[in-house]
Amino acid sequence: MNKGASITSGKKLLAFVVIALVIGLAIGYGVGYYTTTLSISQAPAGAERVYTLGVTFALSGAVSSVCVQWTPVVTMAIDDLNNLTKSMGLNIVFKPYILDDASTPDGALKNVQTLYATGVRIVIGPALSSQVKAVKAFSDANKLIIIAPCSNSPAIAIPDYIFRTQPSALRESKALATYAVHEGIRSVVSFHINDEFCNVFAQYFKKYFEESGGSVLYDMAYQAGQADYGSDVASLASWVAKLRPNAVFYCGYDTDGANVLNHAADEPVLRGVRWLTVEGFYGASEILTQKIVDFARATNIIGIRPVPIANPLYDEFVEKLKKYGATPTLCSENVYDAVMIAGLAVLRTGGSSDPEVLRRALIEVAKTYYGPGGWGLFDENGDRLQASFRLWTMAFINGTYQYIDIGYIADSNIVVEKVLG
Amino acid sequence: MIDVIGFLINWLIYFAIYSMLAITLNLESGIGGITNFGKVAFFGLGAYIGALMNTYMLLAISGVDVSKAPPYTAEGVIALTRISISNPALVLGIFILSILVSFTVTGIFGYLLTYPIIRVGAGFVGFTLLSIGEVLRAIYINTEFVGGTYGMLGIPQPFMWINNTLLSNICYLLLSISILALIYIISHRILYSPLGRTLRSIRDDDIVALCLGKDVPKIKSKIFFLTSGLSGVAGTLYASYVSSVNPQMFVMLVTFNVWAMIIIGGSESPVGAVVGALILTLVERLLSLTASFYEYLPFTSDYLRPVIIGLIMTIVLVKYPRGLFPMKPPKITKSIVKDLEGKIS
Amino acid sequence: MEIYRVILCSYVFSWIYILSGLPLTLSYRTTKVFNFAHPVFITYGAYVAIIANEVLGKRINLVTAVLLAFVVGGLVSLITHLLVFRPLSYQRVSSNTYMVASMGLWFIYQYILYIACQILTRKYGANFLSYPTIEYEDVKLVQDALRIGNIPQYIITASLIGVTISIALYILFNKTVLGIALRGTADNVTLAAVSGIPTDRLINLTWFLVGGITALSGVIWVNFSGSTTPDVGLNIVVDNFAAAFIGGLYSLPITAVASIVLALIENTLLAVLNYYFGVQPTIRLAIVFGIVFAILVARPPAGAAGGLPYRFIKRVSKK
Amino acid sequence: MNGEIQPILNTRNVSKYFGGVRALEKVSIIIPEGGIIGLIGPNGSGKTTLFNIITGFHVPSEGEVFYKLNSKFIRIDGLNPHEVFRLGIVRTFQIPRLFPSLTVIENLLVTPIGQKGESILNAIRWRSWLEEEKSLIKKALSLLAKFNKLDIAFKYPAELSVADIKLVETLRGLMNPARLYLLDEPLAGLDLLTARTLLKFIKEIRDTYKLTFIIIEHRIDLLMEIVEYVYVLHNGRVLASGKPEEIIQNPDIIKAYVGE
Repeated sequence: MNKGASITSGKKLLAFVVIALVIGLAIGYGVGYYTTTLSISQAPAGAERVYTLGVTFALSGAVSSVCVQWTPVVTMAIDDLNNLTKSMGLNIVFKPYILDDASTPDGALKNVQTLYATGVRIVIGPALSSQVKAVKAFSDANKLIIIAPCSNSPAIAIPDYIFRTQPSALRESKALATYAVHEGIRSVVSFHINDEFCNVFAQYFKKYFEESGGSVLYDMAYQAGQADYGSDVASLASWVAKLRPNAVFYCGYDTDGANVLNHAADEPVLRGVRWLTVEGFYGASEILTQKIVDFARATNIIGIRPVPIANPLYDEFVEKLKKYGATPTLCSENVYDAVMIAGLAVLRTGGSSDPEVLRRALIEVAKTYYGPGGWGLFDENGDRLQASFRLWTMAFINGTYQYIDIGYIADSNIVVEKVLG
Repeated sequence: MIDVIGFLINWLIYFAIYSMLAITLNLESGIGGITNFGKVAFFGLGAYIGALMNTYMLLAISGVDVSKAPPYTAEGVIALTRISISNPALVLGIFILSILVSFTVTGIFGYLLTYPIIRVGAGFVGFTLLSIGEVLRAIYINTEFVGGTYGMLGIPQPFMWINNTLLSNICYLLLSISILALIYIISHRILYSPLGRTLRSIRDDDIVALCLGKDVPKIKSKIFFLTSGLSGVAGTLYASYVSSVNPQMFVMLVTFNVWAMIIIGGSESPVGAVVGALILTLVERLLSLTASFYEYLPFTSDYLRPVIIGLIMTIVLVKYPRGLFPMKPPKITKSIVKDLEGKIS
Repeated sequence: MEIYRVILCSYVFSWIYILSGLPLTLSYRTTKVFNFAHPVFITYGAYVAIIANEVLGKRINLVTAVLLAFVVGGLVSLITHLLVFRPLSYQRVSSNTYMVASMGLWFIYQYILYIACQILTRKYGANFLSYPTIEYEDVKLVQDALRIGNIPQYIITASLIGVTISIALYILFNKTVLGIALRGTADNVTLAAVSGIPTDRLINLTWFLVGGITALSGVIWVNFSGSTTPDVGLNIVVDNFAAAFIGGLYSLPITAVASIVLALIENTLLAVLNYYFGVQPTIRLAIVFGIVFAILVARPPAGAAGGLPYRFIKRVSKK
Repeated sequence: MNGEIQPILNTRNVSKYFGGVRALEKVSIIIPEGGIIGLIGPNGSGKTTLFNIITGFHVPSEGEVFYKLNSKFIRIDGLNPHEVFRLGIVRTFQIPRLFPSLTVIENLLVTPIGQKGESILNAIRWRSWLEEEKSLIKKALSLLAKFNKLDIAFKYPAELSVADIKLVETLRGLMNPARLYLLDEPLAGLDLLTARTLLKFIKEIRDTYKLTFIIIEHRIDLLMEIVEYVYVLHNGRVLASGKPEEIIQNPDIIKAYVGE
């Protein structure tokens, strides 16, 4: 061990670190300056003005498999916005600033702070309700507009600068409960991932289902972020065998959903009951396997999702998205709507960065906006008012396994258009 | 409209909170020899205690029916926002109280954990404490009172009543920095005192230290009380800053981040801990700030952020295995020796 | 109670935990490195199988997957050792430094995988961040030939790989000169070096084996689970660490037994608790870690380190 | 044993079993105050176990250990190691165990028990312990000066010679009012010259500070040069005891060492 040497090298290091930090800060300052001038200030006449929309998605970590499919949607929406401005002869160019928050609340907060520092005034994302809660205080304090595409927690239904293009879980749960009763289902066992999105669904489904005379015989949650859920499915099968419910209410995402359904397909008991679900794993490609689709047909699994029926915009959205190499998944139409509403609001204000002006513009734009996810109108809490839903299932049609819509629910009118064997 | 100031304030608050964790981790692990892989347990416990007191207590004292408007519902949050703006004295009072309570409770929690720490032996302390962190998280998830998976929200930032975001943030920053300074001074003084010497001897070889009359468990429990309590304070500060707590915030990754800070900065020295926290928190932010430079890459450019951080961690360690600022022997001993020179025959 | 599936899950998990847990203990024993980059070996093993499956047009043989995963996992591990752990070991750093360096490596490997997944997703269209189960063609052929098509394929895959590797490891360590040299190196590098064993090369070999064998658990995984994500290694490795610690970071047999016990606890015990006592399975992690905590405190492991000779309660000898 | 000499420590029928393995069986030894006592025996004969019992590492399965303190005998078996040390019993290890990240002077300074600066509250207030620290440093320096080793004060253990390490390890105990030293193979790995120097030094400090030494040693020839009395352990029992010259000629001992 050479003490003396390490001490002198320590001094050199100190110098090194200090210099590195100074350079780093200078870069940071420069970048801040550069990007803010680009996004906010008036550029010389004739030149393009770039308006940056911040995006923070969980591109790695627990829910990354869903969120990576949102980035093509963002690209597409930005392209659509830029085509629009071009056709209108405006010289505003929209640009996304995409950051990864690793599915953590902390990451989302840091990203939102960074985005705000670079001059971004509207942020799309974050994905999870827990992340939205973590950025709420920052958004409130700095009047930064957040448009969360997939958060459904009623705890954030507060009038503030947070808007959500995912309709409230309350109405959706109510619609599903109505559908269940309509189908003659009187008792269910509830099985869901223990995270906010699904807990909210399970809670409100139970509430409305029991109000309509049904009963939730057992409510079972499984922990998110496990390697495998086989034993949890086995427990579910035991409960179903014991309690003999009419149906299983299930809520999960793509990754855990594929796991759960794969295991469930092996359980004769679980093949013998109906399954009800929400949009959690809608569109997930890994679920479209022969095994799971067979299971889906055997149990006639029916899901609900917040897209109004007879919406040609949605079909157009799906078609266009194919060119971007993606298929619609959980909340992707909400992501599109979020970007579009944000962009249109910016255009309406003429590229303003005043939060109050933007907020008012956002509310106004949403009133007349109709996109793939339906009417954009926000309620007083900034949550999308949307009360019509599609019913979907999985089937083998025209030689491919696919998700298909079989009916819709609008204002408690239930219409089932297709009946699959 | 350049928001360098806002950027700096937010980064510095993070930096302050993480520095507190790094300094205390350095004190207990780098110097005290308690390989704490469960740092997040104490951080999280402090955050939850802070969250509970600053919401439930505030609501109850203000006459809101807590059972109808708990802090994980919109009603609770709206009530909390109203109170935190209208009643600064109460908010500040409860905040200070919550810091004290969180210090005490987290400290006692750490103190009690000394028993398993001594029992399992140095090599296994890390994993034992890591287990504790995960068990605590599972408890948060499964307890409705603390919000379960919903977490709690609406925890008032104690200076929210100042009708100016910048000013209230600066106040909070000053508060955090002064607590950080206090922790730094405590840590520095302990490190270069006879207690620090004893702690280093225990870390080097606890059996010999025991043979030399040091009541190792007692000393460890004392120091662990202090460091745990101070991590709890950092947790409370974090909860009030983010204004929400959620079980997902207190995952193992937090612990490992703090570990990376002290090892890169230079284990044993409080300067190293602060420098480590500075580098890692700043680099991360600067990288996210520059993510838009690399848009032309065929993948999301922000994926490079963790890769670069990982590279920095590995390269720094391969180059400087003792960290950037390793500890130097106490100057005070040398100066006393110099004073005595010539007087010793 | 549907005990059958629970037992099946426990069985497969036992093999997965053993295949990923034993190398962890081995690597700690050999080099005293708490390798936090260990999960990437599992993940890379799984992703090698996935990528090969996609490239080969969704027709992959178990043999191909095993060979590819073993080589890739082994190489990643070896390169890691040569570039990072070996330079560190020359400088005699503390185990904490290894740990932080391996965390840095974890970040690098994990996000390189994310980048690769994104590029591959664009090329092949499948969502690589959540990939469905892979069926192995050759196992299916064997199943058809032996008329055991009703046994889930993953049982066969897990048994085949698990039993083969266990036997191979047993023979290697107990019956061959190489294995005895490996063990000697693991237990005392200095002594082994003095005895004329080429320790450097043997440590390289150990790392290659560690990465390769761990990657095989990923090959079982993609056949078993309904979906594979880049987090798979991270989710599994927690139990590996638990098992390794129960084994005192030293004993391979105890690590193996602990792996099996953990698999049983996580699957069977939780199902029983849920069904008979109404305990929600959300406490899974608390149970696992609580048990590990209890074991560590009740029976402090001998081996790598022991507790302090200190008695909280005064004890004197019998008269 | 000479009747006039007062014992400082004695063990009475001490036995120790590990699981079913018998490490010590009914060992009774008497250590006279001020003596240098040798403890010899082949490997696995229980010498280190006996040290471990005396210093509180292990609780004996049977029997008692008595230690004279203020002319009264107290029982010390079952005490924790640090409590034993505080009674004045210092132990060294087979492989010298200085604290590697502490300088020599720090290694000495760490030893005194009950330092003011060891409590958290005092540690933060530097003034409260500065005076005490000064006097401790003075003491440490004068100890080093006595053996002409002032130059190593700020060296780290890794930079020291083996003899210096052993010296520092022994001096460490002198920072406290130590009375009884248990040395575990102090001569292992030393060349003849250094070994003799160390033995001379042991004798010297014994005379200066009125200490008692128990020494485990395999190099019997050297050991016999300074010890005044020897216990021979074999298979956990006291095989023989006596003056060095008697022991050397005892055929049983030669058999125990060489025979089996």
